[in-house]
Amino acid sequence: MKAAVLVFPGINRERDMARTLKLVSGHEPAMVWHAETALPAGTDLVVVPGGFSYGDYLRCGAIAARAPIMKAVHDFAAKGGLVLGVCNGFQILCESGLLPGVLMRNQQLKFICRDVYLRVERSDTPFTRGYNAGQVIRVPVAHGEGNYIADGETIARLEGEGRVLFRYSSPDGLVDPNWNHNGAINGIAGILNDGGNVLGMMPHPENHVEAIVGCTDGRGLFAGLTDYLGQAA
Amino acid sequence: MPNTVKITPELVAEHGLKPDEYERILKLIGREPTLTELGIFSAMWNEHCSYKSSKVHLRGLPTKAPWVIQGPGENAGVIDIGDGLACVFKMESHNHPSYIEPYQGAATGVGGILRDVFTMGARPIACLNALSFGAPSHPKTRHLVSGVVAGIGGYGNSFGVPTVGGSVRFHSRYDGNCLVNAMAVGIARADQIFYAAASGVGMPIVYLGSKTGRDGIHGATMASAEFGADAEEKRPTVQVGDPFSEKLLLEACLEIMAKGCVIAIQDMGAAGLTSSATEMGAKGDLGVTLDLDKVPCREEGMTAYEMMLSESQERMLMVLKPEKEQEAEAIFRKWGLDFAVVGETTPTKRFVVKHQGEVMADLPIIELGTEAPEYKRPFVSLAKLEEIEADTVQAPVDTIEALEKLIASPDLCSKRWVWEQYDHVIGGNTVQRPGGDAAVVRVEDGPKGLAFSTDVTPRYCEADPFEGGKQAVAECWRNLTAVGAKPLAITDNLNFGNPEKPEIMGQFVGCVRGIAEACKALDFPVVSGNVSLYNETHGRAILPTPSIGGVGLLEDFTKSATLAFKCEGEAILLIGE
Amino acid sequence: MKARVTVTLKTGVLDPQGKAIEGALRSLGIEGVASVRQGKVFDIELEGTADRAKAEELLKQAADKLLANTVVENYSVQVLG
Amino acid sequence: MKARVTVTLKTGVLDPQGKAIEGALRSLGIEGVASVRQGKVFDIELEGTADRAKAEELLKQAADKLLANTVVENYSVQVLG
Ligand SMILES: Nc1ncnc2c1ncn2[C@@H]1O[C@H](COP(=O)(O)OP(=O)(O)O)[C@@H](O)[C@H]1O
Repeated sequence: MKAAVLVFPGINRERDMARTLKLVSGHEPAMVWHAETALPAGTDLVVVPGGFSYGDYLRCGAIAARAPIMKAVHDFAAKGGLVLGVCNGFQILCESGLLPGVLMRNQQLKFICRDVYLRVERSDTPFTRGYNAGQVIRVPVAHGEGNYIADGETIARLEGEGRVLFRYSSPDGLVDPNWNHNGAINGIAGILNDGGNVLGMMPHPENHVEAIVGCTDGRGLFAGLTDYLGQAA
Repeated sequence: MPNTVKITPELVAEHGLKPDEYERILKLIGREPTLTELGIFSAMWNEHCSYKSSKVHLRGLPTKAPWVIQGPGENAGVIDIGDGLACVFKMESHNHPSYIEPYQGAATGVGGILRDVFTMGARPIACLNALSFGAPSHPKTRHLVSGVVAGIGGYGNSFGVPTVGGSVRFHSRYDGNCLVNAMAVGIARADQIFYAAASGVGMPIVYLGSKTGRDGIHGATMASAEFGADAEEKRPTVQVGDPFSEKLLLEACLEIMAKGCVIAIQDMGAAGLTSSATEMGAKGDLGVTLDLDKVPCREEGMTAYEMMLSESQERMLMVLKPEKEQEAEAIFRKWGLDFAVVGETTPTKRFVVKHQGEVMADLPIIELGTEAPEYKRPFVSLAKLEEIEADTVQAPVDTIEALEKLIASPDLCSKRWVWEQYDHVIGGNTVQRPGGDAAVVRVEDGPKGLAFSTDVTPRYCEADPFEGGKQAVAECWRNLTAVGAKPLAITDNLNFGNPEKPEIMGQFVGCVRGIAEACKALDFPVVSGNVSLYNETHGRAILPTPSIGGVGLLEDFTKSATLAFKCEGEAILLIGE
Repeated sequence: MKARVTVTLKTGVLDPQGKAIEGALRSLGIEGVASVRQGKVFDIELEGTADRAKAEELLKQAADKLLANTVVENYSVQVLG
Repeated sequence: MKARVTVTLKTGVLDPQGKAIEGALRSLGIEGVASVRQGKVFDIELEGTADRAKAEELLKQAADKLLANTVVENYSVQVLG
């Protein structure tokens, strides 16, 4: 796996992400500065990590989405390259047009950091092949603006095409408002683009890869990606 | 503001200086000060910067142990945790600003303490806080709680440090004066700690970070003045925090430190340029000349007086190795931060401030600190409350009801509402999250871990200051040992009322002596701290609240113990008396 | 030259902040508020140029490229002179 | 009745958002922007009452009590009818 982790000013989970990629795949990712105009040669996975790029000023992810490196990410995605955006990364991908919709303030208007349960909707994607469809995983969220919305038509398409990969649920997989901690439509926690190669998600699987500091439910995502890219190579 | 303003007794009083303190200034410099100089004295000689009421007593605290690398007196304390690593930590109050503007007050409090830690070359790995609010039923409490908690989260979450623990209490004695004590902890290489003392003559003094505005002018003086009824009208300029800039400042500072560019560095906290520049000079036994025309300003027409007293956040002062100046500048520009050479070190031991071709201040730099007034304020110990024999007290309610009442009480109920607003997992090293006895954070890739806890029980301190001080330290020690850590050192944040009242001074002295006694007995030195006095409204003081922030070490973080019962049928042991 | 760009949410887009403010106003005893929608204003100082048309053009560009997310937001531009 | 409350930062109060936006506009190649200050608007729908003065009174109350943080912000109220 040759992963590239993008670094924007104000991003702060890039170290967490890099450590996890290294831990699970065995390969050190490249850290790519926002002002660069090209990705390192041979990159097979671009990761947009979490944090507060540009302080989340204006709108979350808005300023980062317009950074020079994002043009290269668009080109990479257009050719089918895999892109993973987590938390602020998800917001950046939406703002840049790589994913539809918007992440609004959490329903209760507060930043929330807690473990949540996610139902994995499909296992036949490069991102979720490390899980079983319907499996419930526990991972932390830490965000103030993760309330996913899009217009009715977009939601219908996402649902119809099976592009919702993760949904907030109860520990036994029930999708219900009580377990939807931020008010996202249909409990959406993570979505794919129409090409199936760009994933954006609010929760932090990279923070749940070691039993001793939480749990290992986030590992499947990175293990699946490593496996997929290993086979492709 | 011209340099020719006549210094009247009213002006002196407005600067919070007593007539005899002003006499001291006249004697020291042999002439009437300029307005800028008066401002500089007011900033340096107020309680907040000079510790004039508390210093004599703080000397009684034990500050040494073989593992202490740096005790009180620098931006933060430093202890050795082995493997070539050091733990850097400190706690500081932002009480008055938080009462006036809870979100920004708390946010800038967190920002300030984080700067104290990374100024020393450490990457912050955890934040904690100790919060005291008025009665839950008081009309202002809800607003203060939600603002302060959101502010702490807003700053720490964006900056990217996990907030892993703390405490929240409610009592009517904090109705008009909440307490916001923030603690930050960082990790550095033990042989790469950075200090404030400048060295070498003719070295460039560099200004870094955000631009200077008219924020919090008189803020440092405000932090030492008792609140009157008009506090809400006289709203001073509030400092606004910018965690984004601070995050950039962190990365830029650590980068130039790693490149070996830095001789000395000092955070611009309260009394901004004034205290940072004089401290760097005085500690290095050197003079400093500042050219204010070079200071990056956010607003037009700022006077020397305003620049010297501004409390704008996210700023630092540094002495650079001259040959590394360009390299350092390039790094700062890369991070989009201001960088300006604003002065140099001199052999004269004078603090000279120039603006638009005029000398606005010319003061003896060492004496500015050492000649600050120091008071041995009179203190009395209030008669101790009579001891009550336990058997003579009738249970007012039955046990179950009492238990329910206790669990539901604001002080003892779950604080999840608070700590869920703090990102406590960022970094991927939080081994024990909020909710236990102490937080545990893995050190880099392990196997070591650090444990943190903040503690104090103000009603004990009021009932018996000496015993209360001891108890706060002991409780902190117990919380650290309960997770399996060896307690190493503490930082303290001493919050009290008006020290000019002998009974308040008595509380202060008693608590400090108690803390000292416990720390000595436990070999648990104090390596940093902060004093916040004049926490009073309408003449009514807060409960004496000496917050203790403790740090302990686990040789193997995977062996830390948690408080949850693990399975059915296990024996429960009670240890201790 | 001074200008103001006002950015508001499109009709039909859910506004959690507005909703929460509605509720908060009610609980503060302020009666008669049927609905609240929150938006943003940007007060922009432009350098030189007294050419209003050009200024407006510039501001529209700024709004399209950055200030508004036109997926969910509308904007309006006002040159105040 | 429709109304708008506009909340802006007081002069001299640091506006980190405005500063970041300035930088972003510049790096997007939008030239000529000297400064940006960000504020908020609240578009408020009032029930019944055609009494403008009363409406204004109500909105001022709402701004003082909730919409603006008068320590650092100013506000203005506009009844649009
Ligand atoms: N302000 C706070 N910030 C973070 N964590 C907090 C805060 N207040 C309380 N906590 C956490 O909640 C838990 C219980 O706190 P507290 O009621 O003070 O218990 P204790 O008396 O055992 O210290 C602790 O783990 C503490 O870290």
